[in-house]
Amino acid sequence: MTTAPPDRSAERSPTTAAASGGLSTETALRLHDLMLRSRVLEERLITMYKQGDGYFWIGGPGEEAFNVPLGLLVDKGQGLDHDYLHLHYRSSGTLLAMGADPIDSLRQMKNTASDPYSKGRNFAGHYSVRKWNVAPVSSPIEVQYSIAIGTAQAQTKKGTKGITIVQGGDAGTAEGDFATCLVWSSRKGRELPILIIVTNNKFGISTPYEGQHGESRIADRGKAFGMQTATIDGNDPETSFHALKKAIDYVRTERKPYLLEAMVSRLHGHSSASGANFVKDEVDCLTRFEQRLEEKKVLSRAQMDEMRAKYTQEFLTASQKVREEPQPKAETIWDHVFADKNYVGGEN
Amino acid sequence: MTTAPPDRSAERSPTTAAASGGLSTETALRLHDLMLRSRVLEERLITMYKQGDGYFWIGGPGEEAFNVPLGLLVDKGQGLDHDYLHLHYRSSGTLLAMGADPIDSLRQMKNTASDPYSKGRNFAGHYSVRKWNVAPVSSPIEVQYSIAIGTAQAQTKKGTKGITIVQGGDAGTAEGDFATCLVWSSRKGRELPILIIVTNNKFGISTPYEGQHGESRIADRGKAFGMQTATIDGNDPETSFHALKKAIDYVRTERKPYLLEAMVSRLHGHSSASGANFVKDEVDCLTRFEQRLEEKKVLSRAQMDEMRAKYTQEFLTASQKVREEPQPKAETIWDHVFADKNYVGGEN
Amino acid sequence: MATMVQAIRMALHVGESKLGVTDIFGEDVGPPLGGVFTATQGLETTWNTPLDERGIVGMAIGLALAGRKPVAEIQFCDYAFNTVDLLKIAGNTYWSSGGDWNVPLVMMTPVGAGIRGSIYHSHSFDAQATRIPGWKIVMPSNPRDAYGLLLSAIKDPNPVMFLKPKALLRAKGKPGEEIPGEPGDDKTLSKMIDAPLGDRTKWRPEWPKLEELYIPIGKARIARPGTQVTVLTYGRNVPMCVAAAEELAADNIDAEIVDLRSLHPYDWDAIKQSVMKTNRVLCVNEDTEITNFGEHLIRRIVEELFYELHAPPKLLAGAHLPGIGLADALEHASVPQKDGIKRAIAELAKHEP
Amino acid sequence: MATMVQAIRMALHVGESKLGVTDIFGEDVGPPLGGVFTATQGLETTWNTPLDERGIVGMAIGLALAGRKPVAEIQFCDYAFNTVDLLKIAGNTYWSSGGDWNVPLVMMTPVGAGIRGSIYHSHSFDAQATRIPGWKIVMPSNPRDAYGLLLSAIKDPNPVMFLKPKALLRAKGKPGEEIPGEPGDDKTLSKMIDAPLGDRTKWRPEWPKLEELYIPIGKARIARPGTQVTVLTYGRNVPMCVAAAEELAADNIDAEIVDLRSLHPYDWDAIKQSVMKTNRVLCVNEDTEITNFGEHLIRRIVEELFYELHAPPKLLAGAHLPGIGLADALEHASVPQKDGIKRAIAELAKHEP
Ligand SMILES: Cc1ncc(C[n+]2csc(CCOP(=O)(O)OP(=O)(O)O)c2C)c(N)n1
Ligand SMILES: Cc1ncc(C[n+]2csc(CCOP(=O)(O)OP(=O)(O)O)c2C)c(N)n1
Ligand SMILES: [Mg+2]
Ligand SMILES: [Mg+2]
Repeated sequence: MTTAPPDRSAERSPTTAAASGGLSTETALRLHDLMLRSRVLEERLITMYKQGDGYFWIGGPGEEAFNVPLGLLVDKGQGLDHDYLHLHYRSSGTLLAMGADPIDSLRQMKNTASDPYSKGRNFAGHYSVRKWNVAPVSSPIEVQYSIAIGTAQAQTKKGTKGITIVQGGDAGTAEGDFATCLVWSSRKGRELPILIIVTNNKFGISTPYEGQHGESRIADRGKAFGMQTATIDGNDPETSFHALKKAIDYVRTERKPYLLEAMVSRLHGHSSASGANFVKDEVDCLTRFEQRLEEKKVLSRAQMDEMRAKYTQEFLTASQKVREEPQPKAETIWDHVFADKNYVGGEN
Repeated sequence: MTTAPPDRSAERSPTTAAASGGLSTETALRLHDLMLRSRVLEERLITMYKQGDGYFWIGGPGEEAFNVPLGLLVDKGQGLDHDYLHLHYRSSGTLLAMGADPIDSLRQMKNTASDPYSKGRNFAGHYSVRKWNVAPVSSPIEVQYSIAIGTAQAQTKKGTKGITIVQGGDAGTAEGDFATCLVWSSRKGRELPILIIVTNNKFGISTPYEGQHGESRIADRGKAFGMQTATIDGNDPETSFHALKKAIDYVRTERKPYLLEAMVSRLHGHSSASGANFVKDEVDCLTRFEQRLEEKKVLSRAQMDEMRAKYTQEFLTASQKVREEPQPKAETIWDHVFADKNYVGGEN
Repeated sequence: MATMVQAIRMALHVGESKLGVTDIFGEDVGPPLGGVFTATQGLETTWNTPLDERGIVGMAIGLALAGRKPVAEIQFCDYAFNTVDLLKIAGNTYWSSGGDWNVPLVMMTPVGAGIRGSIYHSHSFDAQATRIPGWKIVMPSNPRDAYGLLLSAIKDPNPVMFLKPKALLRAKGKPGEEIPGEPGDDKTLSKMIDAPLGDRTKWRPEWPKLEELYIPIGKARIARPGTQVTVLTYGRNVPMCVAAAEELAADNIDAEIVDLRSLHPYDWDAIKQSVMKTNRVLCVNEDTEITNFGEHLIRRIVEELFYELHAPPKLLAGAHLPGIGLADALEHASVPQKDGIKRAIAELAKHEP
Repeated sequence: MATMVQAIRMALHVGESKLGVTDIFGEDVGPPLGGVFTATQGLETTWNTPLDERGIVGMAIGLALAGRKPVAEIQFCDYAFNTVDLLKIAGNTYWSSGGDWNVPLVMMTPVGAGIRGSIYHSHSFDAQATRIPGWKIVMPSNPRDAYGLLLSAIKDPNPVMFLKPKALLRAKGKPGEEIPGEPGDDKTLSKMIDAPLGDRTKWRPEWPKLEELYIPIGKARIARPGTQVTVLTYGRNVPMCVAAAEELAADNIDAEIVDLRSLHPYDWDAIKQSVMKTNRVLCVNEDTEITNFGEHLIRRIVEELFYELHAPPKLLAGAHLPGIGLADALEHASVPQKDGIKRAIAELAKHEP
């Protein structure tokens, strides 16, 4: 299965009439397609887990309305002239929107040798794509916020238009690394071009947001540092698209930090450790968006059902393929302990 | 040399007329006496270092106008009903105001076996007084902010009137531990009775405040967490006294955090590592206060000179005594690795 | 018979109802979850912390200084490596203050591989822990020891680290390893103290009448007596080594399995006695093999018992790699497995000096 | 002859002027101070960071990922223990990403005792460092090695830790240990590259015409050849061991001092060769003695060279204590000193198998 990278011209200059709020029909369709695809991908991953085709699932169902626009708006590419992404383990929507092949997610789920993100070493959702500046997702919460300042600093020094984007959950903001990111990115006269995203699903595993936070809004923590901040409904793709566009444009142009908090849902609980079953009492961004598209007659229910069936079949087939792919060999544990070349420095 | 603990009744009910701004004459005299004493003590410690009677000096000359009032206002005692203090290495003013015997500071400087704070193990200014709830000062910057939440939590649970006070420098607020303190102490419905102090001398060793901070005021960082905050002139004993009283009363009564930033001076540089020489271009709180006392005719220059001479002589004599006291024996390194009793739990 | 996680829960119950434990806390430790491994379900003094390990350790130190008796959990030891400085402070405060402030806290954290936990749920912590002076460190290999070591940890006036072997948490004790007071029947116990699925807001556990049992810190246990090879191990590797030894018994190889239980202080007398008897030593643990605690044991053994040794002492430990990979073959190749242990014991037994 | 700190400064100058070093940073690393030990005075790419070690290590990783070549300093290794998780990430990123992202950074930090640094300026970091797979670790014992190892560290595409033995930073090289290109005369060099006291805003260093010199990572150096006892050591203990050996030569005891220089990877061939020759081994380092890197060396030696040994191998290391006390007697009793080293060598040499 190879998927052509999404055509991105539409999103950059929305020419057609607004089909769903302020989005062009093309953009709305593109968003829907990718949201649906990532939802179905996550469902396939969960099924694989439940059927014993993987040891652990964690992922992003419920964050698609935010993560897909993010993937579309990123300046994708390799090196300082493009955007760096320091994501968390719920970012499949972003990756698919950037053009990742979904079968590779299945490979990581099944920990095959062909898993391009970690060679069967890491859990599902732990992406790493150097050619697109997607830094390795690492399980420890929040460390990406301390690391992201480094790619942003590199971009400042070189004076590129590239920016750095870092993303993580709400509970994780209690770690000192979140504060590190705020402190280092806002130093007066030394501001960093970094978009700091918090995807707030109001939970850290089992622990509710309430009772753990003195801030009414996490985004408020940026204010003392003189940062632009916003808290948005991340369940709305339109809102997300525009808010992200605004924030990214600001960071790209002003070369200063922006703290964006997106309220999102956690539709299958924290991970397979908590069962991974669908949670009914949260807003489902996809359902809501599909309703709107139907109302606005952009897509019919039947069309959407058909798309879903198609993707479901596509990923089922892919998972069957992946099941046949070889597992990594024991002796491969010794591969990649030390690099012999400076790949990130341009050697090959 | 034994020094009676200072009489504290005066400060609690300022009855006499304001001698220096809003302070009673008694309080003003008490503050001056202690500020002078701690200044002369620090000068003695520096001299000891320069004469080879110690390996390293760090201390608080320039913070007396703030630290002395703090020591006077603390509810001193042992256990949850009293205040816990988590100080830094510039706190001799606070300790003297609480009634510490200055000779003990000389002992720690000279790392004698008689050093009651660390038995010749730790640097000067690293106080530890369990009977007064003064937690051990530890060299690593900012960790006291992560530890202080624990004594505050214990006080909340027991429902005492005791509060926790934590203090550190400006540069150290960049460590995640400062954020930890803000996060944990402000959780809605679970606020902690903690006075969070930042003594801002606008330096971290050689690194100026400017260029390292996005916040205009460090105290602003409390605002997002719904905290009461203030930034004050910590070089003014009157301002400090009232601001501390207000903050302590608030925390004691409301059982909620308060973030207080005090602008202070660093009169002998960072430590002996930077020479420990007097720095002329900073405000000297003692000089300023003495001028005011002279103007208000509370004390004459001659009286103050005499006091200074007396303390200078007293500490010189003390240092000569300390020089004769034995050094710790090699085999004592094995003492106090493990406790055999739960001293903090009340065993004896 | 109780599982190890039930044993821990019961010990914590005894701790908070009889031994003065005041705060049991960590990420997801309080209701509704009661811990990612259910170790803290149904207890009275549990609470959920912010997601901040530094805060958790700092909170524990502060509570301890204030004379309370905290039991803090780090959800996985893999996430304790940003707190090493604070752990060092917990371990040095009594010493640094010249005996002024002791720090009576318990920190517990799941360790080790065996559940396909991939890079960040497979770490060991024994080597790191033994590098932090001022701590006592224990690690049970069965429910009864877990119970008795945890009670001793709670009673101790010093910081004690209680390492929970993840892969054994759901394992039951063997006959003779009962916890005094636990009901004989597993189902009964489960009904009494395991939280139900679904809504738990009204559920309360019914605790069995438990007796106190103290496994002394610093005392090893002979998990299997033997005469030919001494195996020094702990935690998850204990049952593995015992199984290996049982299988080797068929080949007339008779290994003694010493379950250290305490890593610091460790039971040098027991080690010495066993080595003097067998003259051959194998150390088995899961941590990475460079600067590994088993290397300390071997160093001390060669320094003090060199001429007792009839074969070069051997270490079987985790591969010196940046992580443990997810796929079966990767995890297997990264930490000791029964077959490798058998081979190592057999080689030692057969070694001709 | 240059001191070690001058050697480091010159290596960093070569790094930023010829080898692509883009950022040299840490607390007080930039102007006006140029580092608490003056190691970064007068350089072009230095800057002062916030007081936040986690930020420093994170920044270094991020810069490295972005293809830059950072040299990050942790002011004292005593303050690196809150970053162990991030150091582990620097070490595991290449492996975890299946070879996607290498992390070419250098971290440097002063280590060890010897300056009456008390509890928090006396720590060693070698044991901790060798427990973090994916890093290369070097530690020089003289200015020339410092220069050559730092250049190799800068060239390496992996994270490299450069441990600076604090007590040797002001020590000069011995004849034969010149840095290629340094002026023969100390005063000339000092005038050229040491920042003046007082106002430095207008000062610029005048760098000597330095040649590149690469001491390969993984290669030991025989600091003193000998035949009777092998001493495996590094950093501050090297000159101490050499001095001990020289004094013992008078008693006809002939020790070989092996300066490992690289702790990971270490030079097993050199170790083996020396041990095969002398049949007696002493490991000397300052870190605390439980779960110590010297114990790894001893473990490997007994596993592979047991029958070559004519005496029990010995470790001389730091006392297993929560800290190093300030008073002379306390510091002396806590880490190896020349006399103790002499005694240990002599005992080994005289040991009758
Ligand atoms: C440093 C660290 N501590 C603990 C964990 C275990 N853990 C995994 S996810 C999680 C909750 C994260 O909550 P949040 O940051 O809100 O992100 P979410 O999963 O809700 O998107 C925890 C505690 C971890 N992975 N890393
Ligand atoms: C964790 C840690 N990092 C670095 C140091 C070294 N150090 C000692 S004091 C200091 C500067 C502290 O500045 P600030 O917090 O403003 O306090 P001040 O000394 O100015 O009162 C530094 C970097 C340390 N002691 N601890
Ligand atoms: Mg969340
Ligand atoms: Mg300061």
